[in-house]
Amino acid sequence: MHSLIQLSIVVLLLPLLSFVILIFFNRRLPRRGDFIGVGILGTAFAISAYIFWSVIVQTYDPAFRIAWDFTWIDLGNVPGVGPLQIKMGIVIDNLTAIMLAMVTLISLLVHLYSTGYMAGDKNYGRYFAFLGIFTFSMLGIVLSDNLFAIYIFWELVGLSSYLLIGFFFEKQSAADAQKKAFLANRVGDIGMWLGILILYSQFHTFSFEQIYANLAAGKFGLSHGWLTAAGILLFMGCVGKSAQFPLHVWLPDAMEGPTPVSALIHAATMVAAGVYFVARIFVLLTPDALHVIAFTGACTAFMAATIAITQNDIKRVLAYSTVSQLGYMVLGLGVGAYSAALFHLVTHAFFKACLFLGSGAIIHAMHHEQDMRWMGDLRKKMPWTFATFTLATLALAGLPLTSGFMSKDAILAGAIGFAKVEGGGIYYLIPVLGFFSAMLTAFYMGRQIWLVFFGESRTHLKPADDHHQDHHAHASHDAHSDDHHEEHGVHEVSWNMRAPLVILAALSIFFVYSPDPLDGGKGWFMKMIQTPATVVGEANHQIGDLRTASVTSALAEVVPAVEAPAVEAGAHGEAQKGGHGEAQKGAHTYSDVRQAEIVHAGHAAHFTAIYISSIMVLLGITLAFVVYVFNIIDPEKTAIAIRPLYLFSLNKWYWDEIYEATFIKGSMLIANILSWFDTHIVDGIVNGVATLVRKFAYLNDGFDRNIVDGMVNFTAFTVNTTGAMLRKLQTGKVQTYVVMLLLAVFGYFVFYLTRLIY
Amino acid sequence: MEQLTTIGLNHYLTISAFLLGFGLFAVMTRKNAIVVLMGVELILNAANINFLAFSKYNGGMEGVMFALFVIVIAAAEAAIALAIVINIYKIFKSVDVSSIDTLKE
Amino acid sequence: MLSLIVFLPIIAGLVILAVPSSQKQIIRIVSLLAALAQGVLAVLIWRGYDPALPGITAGPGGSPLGSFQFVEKIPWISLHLGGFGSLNIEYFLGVDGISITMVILTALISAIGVLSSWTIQKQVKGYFILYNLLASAMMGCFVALDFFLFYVFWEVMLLPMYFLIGIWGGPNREYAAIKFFLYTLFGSVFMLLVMIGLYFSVLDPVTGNHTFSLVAMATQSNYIKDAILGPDNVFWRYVAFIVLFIGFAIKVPMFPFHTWLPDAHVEAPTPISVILAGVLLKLGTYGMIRINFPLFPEVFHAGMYVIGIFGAINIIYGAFCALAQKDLKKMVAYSSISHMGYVLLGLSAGNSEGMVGALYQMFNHGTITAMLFLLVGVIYDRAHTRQIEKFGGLASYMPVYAAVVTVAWFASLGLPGLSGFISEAFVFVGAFSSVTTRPIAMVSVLGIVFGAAYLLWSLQRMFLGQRKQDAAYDLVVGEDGHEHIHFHDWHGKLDLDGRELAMLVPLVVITIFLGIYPMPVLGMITTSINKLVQVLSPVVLSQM
Amino acid sequence: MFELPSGAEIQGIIATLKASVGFFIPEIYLSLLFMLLIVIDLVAKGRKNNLLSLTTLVGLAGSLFFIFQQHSLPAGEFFFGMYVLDEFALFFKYFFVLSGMLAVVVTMSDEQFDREVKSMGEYYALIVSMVIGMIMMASSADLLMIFLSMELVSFTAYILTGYFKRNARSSEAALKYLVYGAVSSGLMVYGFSLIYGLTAQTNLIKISAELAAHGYDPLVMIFSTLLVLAGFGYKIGAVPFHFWSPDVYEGAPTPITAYLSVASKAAGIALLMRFFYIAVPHGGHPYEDILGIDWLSLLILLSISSMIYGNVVALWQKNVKRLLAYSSIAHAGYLLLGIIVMDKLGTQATLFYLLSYFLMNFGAFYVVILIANKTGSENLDDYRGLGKKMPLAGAALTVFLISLVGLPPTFGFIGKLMIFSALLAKGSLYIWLALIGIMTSVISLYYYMLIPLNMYLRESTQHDEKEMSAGMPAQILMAVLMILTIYFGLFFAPLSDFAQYSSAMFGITLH
Repeated sequence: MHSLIQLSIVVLLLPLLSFVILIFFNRRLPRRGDFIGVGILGTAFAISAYIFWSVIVQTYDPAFRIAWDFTWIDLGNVPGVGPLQIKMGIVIDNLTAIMLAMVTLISLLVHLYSTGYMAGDKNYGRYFAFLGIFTFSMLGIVLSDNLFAIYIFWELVGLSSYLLIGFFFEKQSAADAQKKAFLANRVGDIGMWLGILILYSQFHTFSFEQIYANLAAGKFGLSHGWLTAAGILLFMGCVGKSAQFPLHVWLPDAMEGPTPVSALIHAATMVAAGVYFVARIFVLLTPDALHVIAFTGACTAFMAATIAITQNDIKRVLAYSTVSQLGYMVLGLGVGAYSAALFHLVTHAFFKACLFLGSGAIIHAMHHEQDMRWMGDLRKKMPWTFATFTLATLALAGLPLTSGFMSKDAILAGAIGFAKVEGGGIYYLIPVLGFFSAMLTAFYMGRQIWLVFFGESRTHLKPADDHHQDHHAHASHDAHSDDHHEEHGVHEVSWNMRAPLVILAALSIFFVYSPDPLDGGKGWFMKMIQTPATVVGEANHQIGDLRTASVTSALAEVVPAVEAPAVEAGAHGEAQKGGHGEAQKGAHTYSDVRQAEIVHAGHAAHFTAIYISSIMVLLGITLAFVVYVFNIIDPEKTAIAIRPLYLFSLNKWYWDEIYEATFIKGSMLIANILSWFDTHIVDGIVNGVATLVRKFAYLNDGFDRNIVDGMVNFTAFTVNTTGAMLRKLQTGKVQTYVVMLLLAVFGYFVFYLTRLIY
Repeated sequence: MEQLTTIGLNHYLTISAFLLGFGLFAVMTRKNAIVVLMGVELILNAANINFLAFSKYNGGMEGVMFALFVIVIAAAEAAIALAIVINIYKIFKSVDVSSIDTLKE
Repeated sequence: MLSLIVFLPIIAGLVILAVPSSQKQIIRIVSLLAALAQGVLAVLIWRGYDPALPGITAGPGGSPLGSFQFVEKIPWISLHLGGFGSLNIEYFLGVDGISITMVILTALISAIGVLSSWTIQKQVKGYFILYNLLASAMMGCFVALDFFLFYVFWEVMLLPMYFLIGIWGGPNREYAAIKFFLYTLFGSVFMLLVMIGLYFSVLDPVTGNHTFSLVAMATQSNYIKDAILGPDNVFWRYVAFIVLFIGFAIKVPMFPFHTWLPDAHVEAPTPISVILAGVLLKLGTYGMIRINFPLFPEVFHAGMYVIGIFGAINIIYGAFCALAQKDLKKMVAYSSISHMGYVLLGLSAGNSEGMVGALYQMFNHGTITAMLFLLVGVIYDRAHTRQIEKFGGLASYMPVYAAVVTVAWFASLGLPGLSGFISEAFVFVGAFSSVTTRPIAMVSVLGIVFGAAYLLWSLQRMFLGQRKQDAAYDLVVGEDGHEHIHFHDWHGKLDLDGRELAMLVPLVVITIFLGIYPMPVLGMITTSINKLVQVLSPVVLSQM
Repeated sequence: MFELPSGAEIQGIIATLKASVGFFIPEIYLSLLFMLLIVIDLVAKGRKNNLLSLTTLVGLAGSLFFIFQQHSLPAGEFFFGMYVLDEFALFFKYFFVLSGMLAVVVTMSDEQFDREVKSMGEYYALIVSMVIGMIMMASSADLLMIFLSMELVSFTAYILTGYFKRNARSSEAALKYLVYGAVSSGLMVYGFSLIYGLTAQTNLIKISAELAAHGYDPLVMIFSTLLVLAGFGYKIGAVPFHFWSPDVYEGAPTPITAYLSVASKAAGIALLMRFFYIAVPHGGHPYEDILGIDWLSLLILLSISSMIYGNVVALWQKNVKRLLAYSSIAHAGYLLLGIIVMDKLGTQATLFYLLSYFLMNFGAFYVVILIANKTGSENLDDYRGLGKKMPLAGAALTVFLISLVGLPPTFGFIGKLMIFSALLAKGSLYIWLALIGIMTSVISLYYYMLIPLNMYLRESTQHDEKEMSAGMPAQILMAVLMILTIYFGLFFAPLSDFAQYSSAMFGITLH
C-alpha cells in the first residue's frame, strides 16, 4: 500500500475519531473537548498538506493517480455473473489532493473560528462532534474510488448537514430547515442512486475505473439513451447537494444553522461535493447530458443572482450568491470547461468561506442581528473584518487581481467557446446568462458591502419589539450574547475568529494560483487538472466529424445537422457494441476532438470573456454605487415602481410556495386518501355490508363486537345471513321435521328420476 | 281359490302404498300425539304387508320372519311411546305435538 | 443441538407451570434464563456453522448431510396407507444459509422480548407460558425441514399469539386477536391441502417412499410426472403456488392482506409487537424462500413480475399510510409493511443480489423494527399515549432516548452506515439488474424519499422544537434550576433506565456494526442464496 | 302352505346355532351384565351409591377382554348369515364399549342427575343395552338384524333422552326423538321391504350378488335406497336427516348427548359403510355408475350440506351444548367425506376420524358438564372469565376445541389430515370437496373460538375471582383426556395402523 494512501486513510479517520470521542465524552472533558476537535483537524490538515505537497509540488504530473481497494462484500460465485465482490477503495490524484487540502484547511479554520463563535452554547461539545463527522463524510466523498462508497458518504454528508443545520433544534424554523435539507437531498439522491443502478446493472461493479474501462470498451448493454439518462440521473445527485435549480430551495433555509456551519457547508464542503462528483463522472457524460447540465447551471446562476439582489438578511444574500456561484461551476462542467469549473470550486470555497465567517463575525458582534437594514458603519468598529470581507467580496464579484476573476472568466470563456462549437443559437443563452449574473453579483455584493460597512449605523432604526423578539429567539441557544449584550456594544472579534478571516482572504488573491493575474490557464491548477478523455465516444462518432466541419462551416446549416446524426448515433452505438479495441480508439480520438474544440474555442474567447465580464462587473458596481452611495436612484421608489418584479425576487421566485402547494400538500393528500382507503376499503372490502351485518336484526352485541372485517367480514356476513335463514328451519315442531324429511327424500327421488329419464 | 289367486302382487303393494301414505299423513297433520303414533304404526304395517306379499310371491320365509319381528318391535315401540307421552302430559298438560316446541333454532 | 434450542422455551414453560403464580419474579427469571440459554446455543450454532455448504437441496447422494448442517433426522411417524406405501413423517431439523440468520435473529429477539415483558403485571404465569410456547414454535418453524413438522410449528404459533394479543392487549384487543387469528388461519389451512398434494407427488430418492421432506421436494426430479402436483400437472401446480403464496403473503403481510397488522400491533403489548414485527413477519418471507419458490420454480419465474409489483405496492403504499398516521405505533406498523415490501421486491428479482438483499433485509428489519417498537413502548410506558401530537421538544429533556431514537429512525430510513441501508441497496441493485423487475425498481425508489419523510416528520414533531401546549407532560423546574419534564403517574427514571438500555444497546450496536461490516451475516447466506438462484434459474428447469 | 323342516334340517339348524354361539360371547356377556345391573338395582333400591356405576364400569371393562379374544377367530358370517364377525366389527365393538365406559364416567361426575332424579335406577342397564345394540348394528349382516339392532338402540336412546322425567326439555326431546326416529325407521323398513321384494334376499352379500346377477328396476331401487338412507342418515345426523339432533342433544342429559353424538353416530356410519360397500356392488372406479344409480353424488350431497349447514348454523348458538350439537352435524359431514372415497384409505381415514372425534367430543362435553356443575349454566355468556376461575378446565376445553377445529398438534388435526389425504390421493378428482371441507373448518374456528374468547378475553360479569376446582378425580380425567388429545396428535401411528387393520369387512378389503 502506497504511503500516501496510508496517510489519506489516517486523514479520513481522524475526524471520525474526533466525532466518537466528543459525542460520548464531551461533558467529561475540559472545555467540552473543543481542543480535541481543533487539534485533530490540525493534524489532519498537516497530513493532507503533506499529501498536497508531494502530489502537486513534488510529482508535478497531470496524470498522477494511485489507487488501493479491498473487498468489502463478497457475494461468492453468483450464477450468471461469476465471482462477485464489492470493493471499497481509495484513489488519489491531483484533484483529490487539492480537495483534501482544501476541505481539511477550511474545516480546521471553521473549528478554530467556532471556538470563539459558539463559546458558551449548551451543546458546545456536541457541536464539535458534528463538525467532526461532517468533515469525515466529506473526506470520504473526496477519497472514494467507487460510486457505492460515494453514495454512502453522500448520504452521511446529508445526515451531518441535517444534524448541523438543526443544531438549534428548539427553534421550529431550524427543525423545519434541517428536514427540508435532508428531504431535498434525498430527492436528488434517488436520481443519483438510479444512475448508479443503471451502471451496475450493466457491469456488476461500482468502481469508476472498471465502469469507465467497460464503457470505453463499448460493453454498455443498453441503448445510448440509457447512458445519457444515467448521466443526468447521476447529475441529479449534484442538483440536490449543490443546490441547483430546482432543488436549490433548501440551501437558504439552511442558514438556520450556526454561521460557521454555513461557512463549512455552503462554501467548502457539502455544496462542493456535488460539483466534485460531477467532475468524477465527467467522462461518462454524453453530450446530451452535458447540455442538460449546462442549462441547469446557467438557470441556477441567473435565478439565484436575481433573488440575491433583494434579500435583506446578510446570510441569505451570501446563500443565494453561493447558489449562483455553484450555478457557474455546474455551467462550467456542462460546457466542458472542466478545469475552469473545478478551479472556480476551489477559489470560491476560500472566498465564500471568508465571507461567511466574516458575516458570522458581524452577526456575532451585532448580537445576532442579521438584517442588513439595521447595520451600517461597521468599518471603523471592525477593521479586520471589513478588510477581509471586502477582499473576498471583490473576489466573488470577480474583479481583476482576485482568484475569483480568473476562475470565473475561465468558465465564461469556456461557455462562449461551447456556444460556438455547438453552433450558436440557443446555446448562446448560456454565456449571456452567465455574464448577466456576473453583473448582478457585482451589484448585490456592492449593495451588501455598502449597507454593512458604510453609511451611518442604523441599529436604532430597528423596531424595538421586533429586535427584542428576535433576540429572544436566540437567547435560548446562546447564553453568551445574553450575558454581555448590554455592557458593551459592537466590537471587533477575538483573534481565534480573526485569524481564519485573514488566512482565507489571503487565499483569494490571484498569485496563489497563477502568476498572471489575467490568465488562470498559466497557473499550476489548470495545468494539474486537465479535461479527461470521455469514454462514451463511440456514440458521437459522427457528431465528432460534423463538429469539425461545423467550426468552419456557417452556423445556419449546422444546426439541423447537429440533431440528425445524434439520432442515428444511438443506432450506430448499438451496432458498434461488438467492436472493442477499434471503438475504443475511435472513442478517444473523436471525443477528444469535441473537447479539444471547446478548449480551443475557449482559449480563443479568453480575452473576449475578460472584456465583457469586466464591463459587466463594473456596470454592476457602478449601479450599486449609483443606488446606495449617491442615492441617485432611490431603492424604495424603484422597488415600488417595479413592485411585481421586486416581490418576485424578494419571495425567491415563489419556489417554496410552489413546492408547498404541489409536492408537500400533494403527498400529504395522497397519504390521507390512501390511509382512508386502507381503513375503509381494503380493511373491509365490504365494510358497507359489514355495517349491514351490525344492523342485522338477529345480531346481539356480543357477536357484533367480534365481527371480523375485511374478507373475513364478507365470509362472516354471508355465513351469518345464511345461518340466520337456515336456522329458521329448526322450528322446534317435530312434525315440520318429518315434513322436511319427506321433502328431502322426495326431492332426491325427483332428482334421480330426472337423471334416469334423461 | 281361483278368485283369490287373481289378486296379484300389485294389489298388495298398492294397499301398502296407501297405508304408508295414510300413515305419513297422520304423522304430519294430526295434533294428538297418540294419533301420530298410530300413524307410525300404519307405516310399519305397510312395510309388513310388503314383506308378506313378497315372501308369498318370491317364496322363502325371510319376509314372514321380518314381518313378525316388525310387529313385535312395533308393540315395544308403542309401549315406550305411551310412557313418554304420558310423561309429556304430566308436564305440559297436553299431548298436542305441534305445541311442544320450546327447543328450537 | 437444534432440538435443544427449539424446545428450551417449552421446557421453561413446563417449569413455570410448576411455579406458583404468585412467584412472579421467579417466573420471569426462569424464562429469561431460557432465552439466554437459547442465545448461547444460537451463538454456538453460529460459530459452528460452515458457510461453504449450500443447503436448499439435498447434498451428494440425496442425503441432506452434505448440504445442511446440525441435521437431526429421526423417523417420527411411519404408517401404512392403503395403496400408497407408507406415510413417512420425519423429525427433520437442520439449518442452511437461509435459516441460520433467522435462528440467530429469533434467539436475539425472544431474549429481548423477555426483558421487555418485565413490565407485564397481569397473569404473569400464563403470559410467560404462552410466550415460551410461542418462542419455541417460531424457532421450530425456522429449523424444520419436514413440511409436516413445519406446518405443525406454524399452526402452533397461532394460538399463543391469539391469547397474548387477546388477553394482554389494549382496549380493542378482542377484535385484533380474532382478526389476526382468522387471517392467518385462512392463509394456512390451504397450505395443508398443498402439503398433502405435494406428499403424493414427491418420492424420496433414497427410500423411494412418498415424503414430506422439503429437501426432497426442492429437487424437481423427485416429482412423479403425472402426480397431482407433478411437472405435467401444470394447472394445479400454479394453483398450489398461488395458494401457498397467499398463505405466506398474509403473514408478511402483503397488500391487500395486510390490514390485520396495524390492528394487531396497536393492540398488542410492546414485547408482543416486538416479536410480531421482529420474527413473525419474517416467517412469511422465509416460507416463500424455503418452500414456495424452490418447490415451484417455473411458476415463480412466471410470477416474478407480479410479486415485484406487490412488493412495490407494499413499499409505497405502506410509506404513504405511515405518513398519514397520528398514532406513533401505527406509523411504525405501516413502516414495517413498507419495509417488508423491500423483501418482496428483492425476492422477485430472482438474482443473487436481490435475494441476498431480501434475506439481509429480513434480518435487519428484525433488529431495527424491534428497536422501533421498544422505543415506542418506552414512551408509551411514560406518557400512556402514543399520539404524536402529544409530544414535542423531548430531545432537550430525554437526550439519551432521543439519541437512540435518532439512530433507530435513521436506520429505518436506510441511512448508510446502518444495516438497513445495505439490505435496501442490495434489494434495489438486484431488482434493477433483473430485466423483469427493472421498471418496478425504478418506481419503488420513491419509497426512499417517503420513508425519510414520515420518519423525519415524526422525529421533528416529537423530539424537536418546543413542548406543545397540550403535551402529555408538564414542565417543572428542578432543584438544579434547569427545566425538566414530568409525566403524570410515572415514577421511574425519566430517561432510559438500565433495563431499557439493556434491550436497546445490543440492537443499536448490531445495527451499526452490520451497517459498516455486513460480512458476518452475508458471509453465511451468500452460498445458499447462490444455490437457490441456481435452483430457480430457468437453466436448471430446462435440465429437469 | 309351508312344509315343516325335516329333523335333519333341524339338527343342522341346532348345530349351526351351537357353532355360532362361540362367536357371540361378548354380546352374551354384556346381556348378562345388563340383567345383573337390573337385579342390583332391585336389591339396592333407593340407596344412592356408586355401586351401580362401578359395576357397569368394571363389567364393560371386562367385556373388552372377550372382544380381544375374538381377534383369534376367523372372520365370517354366522347365525345363518345374520351376523358377521370381522376386523371392522371388532373395531366398533371396542369403540362402543369404550364410549359406554366414558359415558358412565361422565355421568358419575354430572351433578345434574342428583338434582333431577332420585335414583339412577335402570339408567346404567340401559346404557349397557345400548352398547349391545350398537355392537349388533356394527356387526349385523342382514336387513332384519340391522332393523332389530337399530330399534334396540333407538328405544334405549328414547328412554335415556327422557330420563329426567320432571324436566320439560328432557321429555320434549324424548318425544321429538321418538316421533322422528319412529318415522324414519318406519320408512327404512319400508325400503327394506322393497329391496326384499326386488331380490328376495335379506342378507347383504346375497342381495349384492342378486342385484349383480339379475339386475333390478331402477325406479324401485332408487326409491328403496332413499328410504333406507333416510334411516341411516337419521342415525348419523347428516343433513337433511338431522332435524332431531339439535333439539335432542340440547334436551337430553349431557352424558347422553355426548354418548349419542359419538357412539350412535359411529354406529350409523358403520351401518352405512356396510350397506354401501357390501350390499351395493360397485366397481373399482368410484364414479363408475353403480347399477345405474350414482350413489356417490348422493352421499356427496349429504356430506357437503352437512358440513356447510352444521358449521354455519352453529355460528348462531348461544348454548354450548346446542353449539356442539351443530358441530357434530358438521363432523358427520367430514366423516362422510371419508366414506365417499370408497377405498381402503378412505375407510381407514373415517375410522381414524371417528377415534379422534370420540376423544375430543367426549372431552369437550365432559368439561361442559364440569362447568355446568359449577355455574349451573350452559350459556356462552356465563363462560366469561372462567379461564381464571377454572384454569385447567379452560385449558382442556381450549385444547378439545382446537382439536375439533383441526389445528395441530392435536388428534383432530391428524383426523382431518387423513380425510383430506384420502381425498387428494384420488388426484384432482375430489380437490373441490377438500376445499369445501377446509373452508367450512375455517368457519368452524370462529364459533369454536367464541368459547375461549369468553373464557379468557372477557371479564366475568360477577366479580368473584375465587378458583372453582372440579374435584381431584375430575381434574385428573380432564388432564388425561387433554394430554391424550395432544399426544395422539403427535404420535398417532399405532391408532392409524389399527384403523387400517380394521378397515377389512367380511375379509374383503377394498382396493
